[in-house]
Amino acid sequence: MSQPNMKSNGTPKVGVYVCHCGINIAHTVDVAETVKFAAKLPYVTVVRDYKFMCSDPGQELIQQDFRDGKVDRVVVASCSPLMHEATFRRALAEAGGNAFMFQMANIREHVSWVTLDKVAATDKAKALIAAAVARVVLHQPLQKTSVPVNPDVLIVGGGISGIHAALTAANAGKKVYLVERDPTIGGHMAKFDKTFPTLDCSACILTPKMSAVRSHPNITLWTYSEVAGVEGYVGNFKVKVRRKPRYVDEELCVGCYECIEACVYKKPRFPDEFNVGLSMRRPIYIPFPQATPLVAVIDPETCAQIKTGKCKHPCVEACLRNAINFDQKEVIEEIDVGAIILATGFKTFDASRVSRYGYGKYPNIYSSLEIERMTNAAGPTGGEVRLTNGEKPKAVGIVHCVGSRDNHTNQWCSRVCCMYSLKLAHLIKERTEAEIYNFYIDMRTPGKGYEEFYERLLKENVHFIRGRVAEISDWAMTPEEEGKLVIRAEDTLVGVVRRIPVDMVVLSVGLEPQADADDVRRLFNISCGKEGWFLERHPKLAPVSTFTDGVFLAGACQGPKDIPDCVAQAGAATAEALALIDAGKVELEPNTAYVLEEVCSGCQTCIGLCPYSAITFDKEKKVAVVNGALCKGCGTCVASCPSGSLQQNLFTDAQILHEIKGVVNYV
Amino acid sequence: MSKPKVAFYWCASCGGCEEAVVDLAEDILGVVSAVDIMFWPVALDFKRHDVEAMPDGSLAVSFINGAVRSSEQHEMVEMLRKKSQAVIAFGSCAHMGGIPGLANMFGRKELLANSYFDVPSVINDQKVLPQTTFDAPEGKLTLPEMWETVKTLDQVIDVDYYLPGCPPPVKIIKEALNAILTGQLPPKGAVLAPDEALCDECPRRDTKPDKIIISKFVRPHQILMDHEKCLLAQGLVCLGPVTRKGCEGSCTKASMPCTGCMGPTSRVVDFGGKALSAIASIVDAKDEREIEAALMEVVDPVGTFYRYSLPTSLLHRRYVQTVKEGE
Amino acid sequence: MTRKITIDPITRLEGHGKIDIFLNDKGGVDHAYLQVPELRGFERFAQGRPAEDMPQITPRICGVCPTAHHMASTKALDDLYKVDPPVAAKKIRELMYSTFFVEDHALHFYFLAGPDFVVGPTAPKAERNILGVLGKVGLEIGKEVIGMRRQLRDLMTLVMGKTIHPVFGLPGGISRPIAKEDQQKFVDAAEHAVEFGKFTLKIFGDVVLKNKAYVDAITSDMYTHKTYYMGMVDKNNKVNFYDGDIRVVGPDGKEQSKFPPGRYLEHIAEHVEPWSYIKFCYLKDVGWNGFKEGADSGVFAVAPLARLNAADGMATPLAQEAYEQMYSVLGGKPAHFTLATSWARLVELLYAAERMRELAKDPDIVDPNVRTLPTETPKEGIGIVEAPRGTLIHHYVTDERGVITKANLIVATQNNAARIAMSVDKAAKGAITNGKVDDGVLNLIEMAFRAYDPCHGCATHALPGQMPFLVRVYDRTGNVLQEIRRE
Amino acid sequence: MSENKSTPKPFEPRIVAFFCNWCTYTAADLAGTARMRYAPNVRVVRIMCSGRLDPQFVLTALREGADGVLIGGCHPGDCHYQEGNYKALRRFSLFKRMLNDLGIEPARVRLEWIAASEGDKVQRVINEMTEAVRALGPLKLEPRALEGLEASLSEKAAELVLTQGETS
Repeated sequence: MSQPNMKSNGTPKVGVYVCHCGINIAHTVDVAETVKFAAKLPYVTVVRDYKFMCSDPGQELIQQDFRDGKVDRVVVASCSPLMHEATFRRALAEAGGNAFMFQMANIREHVSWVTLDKVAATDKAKALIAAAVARVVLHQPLQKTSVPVNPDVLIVGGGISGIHAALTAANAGKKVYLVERDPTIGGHMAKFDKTFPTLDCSACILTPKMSAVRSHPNITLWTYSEVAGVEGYVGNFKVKVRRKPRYVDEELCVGCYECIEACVYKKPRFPDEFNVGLSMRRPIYIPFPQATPLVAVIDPETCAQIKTGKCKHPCVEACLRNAINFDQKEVIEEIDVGAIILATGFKTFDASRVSRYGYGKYPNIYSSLEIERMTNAAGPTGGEVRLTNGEKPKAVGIVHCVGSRDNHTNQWCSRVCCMYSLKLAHLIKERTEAEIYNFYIDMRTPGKGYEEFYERLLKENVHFIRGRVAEISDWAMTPEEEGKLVIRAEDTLVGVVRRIPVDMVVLSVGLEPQADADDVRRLFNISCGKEGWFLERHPKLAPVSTFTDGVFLAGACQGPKDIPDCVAQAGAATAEALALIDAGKVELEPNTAYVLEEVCSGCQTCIGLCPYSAITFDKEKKVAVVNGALCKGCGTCVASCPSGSLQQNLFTDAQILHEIKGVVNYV
Repeated sequence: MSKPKVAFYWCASCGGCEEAVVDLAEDILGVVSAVDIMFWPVALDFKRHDVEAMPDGSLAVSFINGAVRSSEQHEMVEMLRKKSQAVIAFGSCAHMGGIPGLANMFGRKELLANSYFDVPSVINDQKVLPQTTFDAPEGKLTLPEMWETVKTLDQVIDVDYYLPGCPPPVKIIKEALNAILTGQLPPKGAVLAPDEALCDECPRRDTKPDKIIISKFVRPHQILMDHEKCLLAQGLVCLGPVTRKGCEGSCTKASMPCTGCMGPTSRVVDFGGKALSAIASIVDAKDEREIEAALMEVVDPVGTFYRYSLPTSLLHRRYVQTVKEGE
Repeated sequence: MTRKITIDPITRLEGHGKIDIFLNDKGGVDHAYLQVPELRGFERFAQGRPAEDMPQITPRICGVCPTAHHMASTKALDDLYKVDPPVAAKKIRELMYSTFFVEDHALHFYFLAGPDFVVGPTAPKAERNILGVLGKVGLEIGKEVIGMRRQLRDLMTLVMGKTIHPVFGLPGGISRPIAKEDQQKFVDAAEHAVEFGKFTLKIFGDVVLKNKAYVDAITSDMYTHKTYYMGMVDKNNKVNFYDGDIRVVGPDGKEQSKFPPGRYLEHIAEHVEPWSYIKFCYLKDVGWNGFKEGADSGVFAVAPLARLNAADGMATPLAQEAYEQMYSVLGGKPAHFTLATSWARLVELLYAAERMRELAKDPDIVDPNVRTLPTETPKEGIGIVEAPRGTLIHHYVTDERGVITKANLIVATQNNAARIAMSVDKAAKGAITNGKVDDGVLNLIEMAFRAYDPCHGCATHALPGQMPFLVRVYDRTGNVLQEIRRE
Repeated sequence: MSENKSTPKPFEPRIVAFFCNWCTYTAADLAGTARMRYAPNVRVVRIMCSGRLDPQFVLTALREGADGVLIGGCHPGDCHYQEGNYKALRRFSLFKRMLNDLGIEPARVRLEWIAASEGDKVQRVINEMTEAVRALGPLKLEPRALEGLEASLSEKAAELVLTQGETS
């Protein structure tokens, strides 16, 4: 291989450190062999192996060699750079070196963990080490640049997670923008009557937080709004928020309901979203009495005035404060924030997807969310659980794992169904004294006071049948089944197939990613896992971070969670955001592109290619100019530069070409 | 002090490089007075054994043009290499293989068959092919054998400098001669031309739009070119951005796109690969079909991006078993 | 037991011709073979390239006459796309082509053939080069020649982009028009060229024709072949380089055939010999009867003398004068004297200059409309021009996208190849007796084919034609008795 | 018995992969964490974005002795840098045509969109490609120069890129 650049570096002195990672690597890769091999590579002055390079003594090996002047640049062959690159760079820097005179060879994730054949694994490890050495020889000392962080925070989603995050950040003195798609905040929790296992009133604990949000001086609450665009990067995001017209002036409306009463539709006749269609509303409505903000909203799809323009619109006259304004237009708000917390939540599984359970086919089969509303004192039935004929059910079946733990629908466990099924069993029994049959696969009750709650239900003589329900029908085989819903399931404890006639069925539907989760993740430039939940940076060590710096996750958008976990995670996400903000500045990876001015021909090929408009044309010098602060280091412009006059720090053509030579011609 | 001795020599080339030297016109007299031309087949008398007799390194410089196609050419340039302190690959063919290098897309056997059997004007019922040795009634006649592969000069001998262009622009030749006469040569291996791309000196340069994004590439015969505006911006595949400057845009001045005869800058390792990358990148399409449509009129990627440089391409060509004629 | 003399390009480089002369025991010549030892296969690697690239690729066949290939190729594209260029484009193309002819013919006369005539075939070889010519005609004239050449080539660069390997030709026209303010440059250059043409003819008259030795040489049997002649003519059967029909006359000077370029395959065929890479063209309707003279042999000649033989005269007055004068001296048409080619070349030079002058003054050449956009789907195209060295044919077949699937190139020297081979053989037989070969003898042989100005670069897509020589005379055991080299 | 000596070692394809840091490289890590076994023939070069992929890299890999090249980028619309993968796709679409014209089998150079979560796809693609290239056999390229000069050529190439590598 050719001589590296002596002028700026002197003759390179490469230290190669091979990690055993306990036996994770050493079990498949012949470490001794790789050490022998590395010692023969050009410019290598030191080769060592160690059980755990990432441990302090491991790092100390590197630092000592550097201090002794034995090495001026380092290759560590161990795990993925995504895991420990930062660790070793820091170690090198602490020893007085430059953090970027470093390259990692990934011989664990990419070698020892995916290869059985020891010879092949060792051979591959050699190739990767040779490549890293060939490349690090050309590394240049680089400095990280840092940019100030905008202290404001954007929180997307006004469920319990978003609310908690917003209040926490606001209480820490940060300016918070809370954006909610629906006319009110509150999310799913606002729909519940009680929460498990304590059975304390959902509204009683949530609504104070909701009004706190409304009244908090540091919180700007935008409901009936959506994020329309996100630009920029960690510490400096530029966000566009689309505020849909609600045709009622938020400042003027006091939520007196006069306009609603006055509506030309004397009788409510449109399905009420908040009551999941169990009741009707008018075109102008307030979702529920504690809605925040307590402001009426007009549904353009159903309002005669908006649709036809031929309405006497008595609502307008009814409003003493002239809050109703049919000319309201959509508004785009533009804000700058330093951190973003996504708390966009979940949607419940559509039970009709499991046709054999008869949802939507037979009366008196409800989804758990519908029953939540029924049991809610403020709900459509005032808290009464009633059959369609108005009578109280005498027997109710609760079917667990509908749209969960099911290879035909969703594989995952939704984590909350067992507990809320127990809760509903309790509430229904309390209100109807009906016989309750729970059909479950396993009872999953981890969590403080959860198992105890299960015990309590057992004592309340709720029946538990272990087995997945095969079918629900109205097909009677015996007189007592006549006019009943018959639940057929195998009782796996007894080992017999049972037919249970009931009056009402509750399908405990699982949790799913929001329908538009994929669009949202693109908007914020983050990833989704296979199931569609937002992907955290690391499942254990960075559960609320994403691969996009400055964007954090809270609540069920990251995966099924119950309220305590959502709140906990919201707090964690907020803490991460605050840590970022209070640091005051973010360090940017110095892998930016740069122009070789003296040889740039000014062909301008690169300029249109930069997604961040980081490249401009200097009309005086007739050369392209890269704005290092805007450049994110993708390197597209470099690959496209026709005369090789654009390069990328840490990824120069020279470095990559040498890495290639190394990885192919390593012996 | 005696004048430096120089030699001009040609391999498989078209003679355009010699013409280019003649195009120095009046200046050629200046050159003749500054150096002793020991060897110039096209213009002056010379003797091979004179060259053979020269002490090694007695020639200051040999200018060699043309690609290398046969062992005989190889012998000759090797001898010149021995006799010369410096060898300069003169012109695109010696530098990068040139247009004859496109022959590397095919086997020699194909070339022969096509020329002596396939073309419509040939009448050759006995399938006669030229033979390397032939017994004429009066005695044995021989023809030299062509190599399977066209090679650049530096693929057969060590080369000190390169003079790019097809042919090298007179200005570049003059500057090179001056550099040699004044002993102001760059480090070995350099191309004796500015290391910037053509756009820098193209007369159309200032007409470039801020962003060059092409919705569909077109071929020169498909549009009426604007005679001022950047040709690439007009959707023509102009390789000016990829190609070394030095010609002052002789082709773009004539409203024809640059085809890259001056070769790449020193920072590019494969002309075709880089050219392709630059051209494809500025296409304004995102899905596969749109992209293919936008690039459809680039009907001949190899001939477009390796017009003069196929023998220097990193791929070079697939390995071919050298075949004897008639086999 | 025969002896073998090899006249070989000293460089032993492909592309230069190579002559093997076999002597019999009496020291006479059994046979002399002219071999052309390279093939570059342009016809093959044209395949797969877009047709519109051909005008830039094919000139690389020969850097001495790139303009000829460029024009033939461009005309083939017109035919391929069935598109008729605007008047201005046609005239500018012919203007450029005439300019090129003046420049190329001048180069040949003064630099290449000139030495033989001006300095003399038997003069010491050291003088027999351009410097010798200058010595004889004076340095002033030398400067004049160089200056003229530069002036013309600068104008060619202005319009064609490059002089060596032009780029301006496109199907349906040319890439850009001529600016009004530039027209005068062409007029001046043309006037200059006409004077230059006249005065070159004068030199030829003074130096050559006044010297009986040359006139005898020219007319000697050693340099004479009675063959067919081919050239392009306009509708009045006057010589034209850029456009027209192809006319063939027999050894008796009568028209044997006349056909448009599109029908060349009915009249021209190529013959292959195992001992040379060059292909030998012959008249299809006469047939190949070996390297023979006469009406029953398809062998024919192209290039200046052939063109004049094949035409009824020149289209411009001064050239017509010179034309008539030449034939009166040579004793009528057709002239079979190979060496008269150089004279004919000077007649053509004057014609080219006059034609250049006509076109330079034509107001049409500054018309901005120089392109007709092709609309037809391409299929097949043929383009023919007269290159300085003779008829040049480009023939392409493409797919519907205009990508070449077949290409056929027949170049001047191939058309002449058979006759050149005969000339060399005949000259050798005439010049070598009792096996004695000296420098003068070699030059006599060399003159025989140098007159054709053969471009083996074109012919085999190898190198242009001026060949340094090596002659080795072997004894029976193959030892070198005698070695003679020259430029 | 002497047969073992005479039979040459079975052909093991050498494949160089260029993986985008944000998707395919992460997915390959995931495959590792999940202990998915796959063919050891692929060696990964990490780049920040498939948009950084210069066709020169692929050509260099093949020249240096790789029998195949695999490029991994983010699914359309998922690019961490918004559009880098489209640029990769544009180059690739023209590049594969050129390789084909130069006689390089399409299966030797492959572009795949692999999301960070698709460790199993990394496994599948690498196994598929390894088998495909194995079936094609070694990619034999003509040496670019006569004996001895080949080395100095690649030296030269290296020098060229080096001189510019210095300029940071």
